[in-house]
Amino acid sequence: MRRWIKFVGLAFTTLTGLACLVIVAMLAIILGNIAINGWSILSWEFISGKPRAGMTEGGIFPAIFGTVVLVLLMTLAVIPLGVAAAIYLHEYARQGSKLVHVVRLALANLAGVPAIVFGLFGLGFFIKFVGAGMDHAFFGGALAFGQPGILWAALTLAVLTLPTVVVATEEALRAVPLSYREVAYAAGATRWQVVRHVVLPQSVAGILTGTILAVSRGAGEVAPIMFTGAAYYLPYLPKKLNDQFMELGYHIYVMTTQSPDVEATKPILYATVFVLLVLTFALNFLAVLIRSRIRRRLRTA
Amino acid sequence: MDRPPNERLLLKGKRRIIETLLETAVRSSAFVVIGALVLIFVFVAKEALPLFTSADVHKEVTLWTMVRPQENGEFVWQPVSEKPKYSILPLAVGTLKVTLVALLIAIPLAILAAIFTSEFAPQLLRELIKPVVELLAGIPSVVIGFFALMVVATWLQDAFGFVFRLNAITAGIGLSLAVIPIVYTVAEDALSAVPQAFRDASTALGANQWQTAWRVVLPAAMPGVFAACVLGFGRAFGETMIVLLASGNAAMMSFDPRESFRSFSATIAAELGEVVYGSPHYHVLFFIGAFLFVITFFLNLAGHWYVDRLRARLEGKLKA
Amino acid sequence: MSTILEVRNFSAWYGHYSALSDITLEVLDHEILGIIGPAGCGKTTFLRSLNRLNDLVPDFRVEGSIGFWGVDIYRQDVDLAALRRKLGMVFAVPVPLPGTILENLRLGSRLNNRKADAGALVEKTLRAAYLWDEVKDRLHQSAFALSGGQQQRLCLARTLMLEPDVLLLDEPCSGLDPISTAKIEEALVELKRELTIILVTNNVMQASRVADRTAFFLQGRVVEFGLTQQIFVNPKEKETYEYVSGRFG
Amino acid sequence: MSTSADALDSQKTAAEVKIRVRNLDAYYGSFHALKNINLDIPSRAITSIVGPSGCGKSTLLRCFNRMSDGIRGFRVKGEIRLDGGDILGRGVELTQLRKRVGMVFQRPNPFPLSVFENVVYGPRVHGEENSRLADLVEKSLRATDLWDDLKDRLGQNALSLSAEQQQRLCISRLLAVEPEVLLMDEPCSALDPFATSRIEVLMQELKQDYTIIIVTHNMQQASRASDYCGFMWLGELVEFADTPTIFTKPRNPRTEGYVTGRFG
Repeated sequence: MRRWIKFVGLAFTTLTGLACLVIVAMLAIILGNIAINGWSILSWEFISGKPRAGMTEGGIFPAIFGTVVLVLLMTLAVIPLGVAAAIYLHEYARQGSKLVHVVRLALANLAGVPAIVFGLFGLGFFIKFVGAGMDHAFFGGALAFGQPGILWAALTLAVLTLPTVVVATEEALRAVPLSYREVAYAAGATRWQVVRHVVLPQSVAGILTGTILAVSRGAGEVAPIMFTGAAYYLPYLPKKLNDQFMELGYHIYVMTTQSPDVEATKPILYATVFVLLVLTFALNFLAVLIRSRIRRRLRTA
Repeated sequence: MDRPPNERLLLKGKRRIIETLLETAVRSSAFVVIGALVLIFVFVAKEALPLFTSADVHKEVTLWTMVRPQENGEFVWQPVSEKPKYSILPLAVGTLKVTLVALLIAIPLAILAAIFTSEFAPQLLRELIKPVVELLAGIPSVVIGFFALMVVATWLQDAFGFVFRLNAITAGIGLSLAVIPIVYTVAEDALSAVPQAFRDASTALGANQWQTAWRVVLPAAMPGVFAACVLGFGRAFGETMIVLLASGNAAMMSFDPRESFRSFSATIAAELGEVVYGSPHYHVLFFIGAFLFVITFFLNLAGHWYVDRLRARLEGKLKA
Repeated sequence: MSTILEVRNFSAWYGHYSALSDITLEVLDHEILGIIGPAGCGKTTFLRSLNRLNDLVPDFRVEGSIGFWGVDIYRQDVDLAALRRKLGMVFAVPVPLPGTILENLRLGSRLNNRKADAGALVEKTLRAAYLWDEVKDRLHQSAFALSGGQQQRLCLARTLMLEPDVLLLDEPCSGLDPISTAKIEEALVELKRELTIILVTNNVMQASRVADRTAFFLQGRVVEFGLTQQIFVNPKEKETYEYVSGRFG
Repeated sequence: MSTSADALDSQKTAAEVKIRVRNLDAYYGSFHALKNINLDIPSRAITSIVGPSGCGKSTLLRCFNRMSDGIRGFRVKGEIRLDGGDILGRGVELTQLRKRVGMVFQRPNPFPLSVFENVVYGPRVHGEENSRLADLVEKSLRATDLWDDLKDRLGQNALSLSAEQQQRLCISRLLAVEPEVLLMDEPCSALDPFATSRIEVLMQELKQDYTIIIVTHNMQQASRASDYCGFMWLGELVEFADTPTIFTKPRNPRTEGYVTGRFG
């Protein structure tokens, strides 16, 4: 009996370990495959050049540029909003109140809305409603903002990443011990003073890391920008907020599905995927770097 | 020595303006969150509404014709043709087919891995596995789709000789990669939320680790694990890019996972770009979007409800 | 002596759980009031009701009134920040904030927007907390580098920086060694000249050593309240006798 | 001041020794939590261990069933013998050790399962046959005076019971695996005075059949409820003797200072 109990235990433990191994292997295979096939094609010309010959040759600079600008705009929009919402939820609101409950429910649901629905929303709300409204009010009906553009794409992505930013920020706020807040409140601090003098200095590292991670998730999303601003091919870089733009993820999708000659595009495609992965993971590394930097500063202080 | 009652010091005078301003700003940002969700539904539903109200649209398509067999008794999705056909059943079958395949792979893997991390793995390994899953979650879905299309499809075809290179199995494997992180994370949270006291009690009774995991921790965390499955389902159901790239995009009415298919989300992505603004086709696509929203909304509510239940159970507020 | 705090028919609940019921007592200016009772008897809840710190706890609700210099502190228009500066609090576990010793002390003066006499005040409060000699040369070191007993005295000093009228102490010596305990007790007896002290303690002997008057709490009620001498030597209630003689708790 | 191993070995003890501790040291990483502990725990008696928080009394208790084994950086040196058999060795089957040496925790920790499932958990884990389970449940619940209250609601979730009932259930759950030693880590700290005294009565009943070791911060509980008492201070066992001696004529001034409430 005792031997049987031991055997079943060992089998069960091994099974769970194997599951972990399979997941790790999946990740390794994907990253390995892309790195090996993508690295050999990578060159300065590829990174800095424009696509040529129906995108079977040339570089991807416009797509890189578009991605970076898109992510920056999105970050500018989402971080203040997300951090403020998290501070409200965690520091201001009375825990257990109806409003907090509803906001949390909304966040959880927002996080579960399919990316493609965000695309529809961006088209319906930002372009057809806000943009067209602006055109009507400021541009005398001429088409300016009532069409796909980088601003709308960035705002759509900002709504998509909002829940992740809030959750990441809240996690950082939660890491600040309750006793610190109690000390400050007991010393007669107002809510804002508690946030400003105690909570934020203690959690800024966590907030930065969390939000950058959240933003890197947004950087790779394609479905929301398909109808809100991304373009197949553009001979110029976006200069105004209502310009269309090329984007890496979308570029990958276009090349995979619309290429006249799949085999000819394949090496370029691999290299593009590689660049997109490097960009997303670079953001991750940046987050880790900032975190360790701030931690070190706090330790020496 | 007696200090006078100092009402003036104790009672609120004029509140500091900055304090009030900041509080208002912070509070309104919370309303933006609620507003965003409401606006999404309103603006997607608004564009779907003509399907129910507009006589022009009804000449071409109604809700009824979308689910009923067409003249020849078949179910066909062919919106761009001389006589557009809008049967959504092939899309429904395709979506369910790929979701099922993805969940069959993702749920066992993710839950077993979550058990391993929360119960058996030594600290060092645990800190290794979490970033791996985080990294997996960080891979853009278009990259997973690309990988499924370029690599997985070829491997599977070589190994099993599928007639259709792109099919529900290929797409399902790709999709499972997107589902694993969410199922894993939610399940792992639930397992870790089980108080150490339960594990201590079990260990002190002479149970070994797997008995503790299987008989105490897992039952205690069950609502959370169930929530993980529900949320995973929601994620698989709405995922776009992976399916768009690896499904073959043929709207066939077939339950065979080895055949090509097309899902709801991929249909929107593939067709909205070329559709005429305000046409019946345009409204139908928004209708599908609203449908996706509603389904995932309720799945999320359900998931959330189970997480609450888990909390109630662990706090002892739930009767057996 | 005059009454500084006047508690009338005060009850408190966490959700449906009744933590305090019908407490009535008054605190005199410049006394040390000891509050004793077994774990879960409501003594900490009572203390945290006096500076309304329990307002931070969701579902916390009160009835009755607490008058502070004649003003009911549960009135809607009370400025909580101002109230809490008048009633300073020290917690059971020492909670130094990350930062130097000086930064910890300045938390109070910063909140009061007062910088002028901060330096003099720092020395005064550190002396009052019996800590000056131990830290005067390392005010710029991290507060975490101090020992547990020193940290708790720093927390006491930090609270004194607010120049409060009342000092609320929540089992301030529960984790400390006998020497630190003795130092804190000595400090309290000195401080009594300048302010009023309410001392919640799980150590019955501590109350008998330092408190002028003592209240014995049991299951959310005041069982007995009177001069410390009388509570310990000649208690009126059977439960009081059983508790102070250590029959339970 | 702590008793040396040789002195203990040469000493003639009246009672039969259940657990023998020799030169025991324990570390959490670099923190020296237990310092050269020597101790004989008498069989079928209640031994209490008192001391201020952080003195190592819980750490010592957790050595007897090796509950701290899983903690990172935790190490022990020395010797603990249960009925003469070494329990710190590598080859010791922990599940069997813990079956013999059961533990009751500070906070009642029944599983979020039914009362019945809670009691039969241990026997099931040790491969007990299903046919015996119902008997075991009744026997164990009777031993803690829970049977009459709960016999009609064995299916109820254990977390909905009162704190005292939960703690009793935890003891029943333990008795169902038929242990020899009961370790109790401040078992009454979450209970009110009346429940506390009832649990103390229960302990007196149980000591007829079991060796009980109780860790408590409540001196009065130790003086009331235990036959032997050890006082710990900063990881050392300062003094160990029969309870009346510790409370009326302690040899060590630190013991005296603590039991009279000078600090703690």
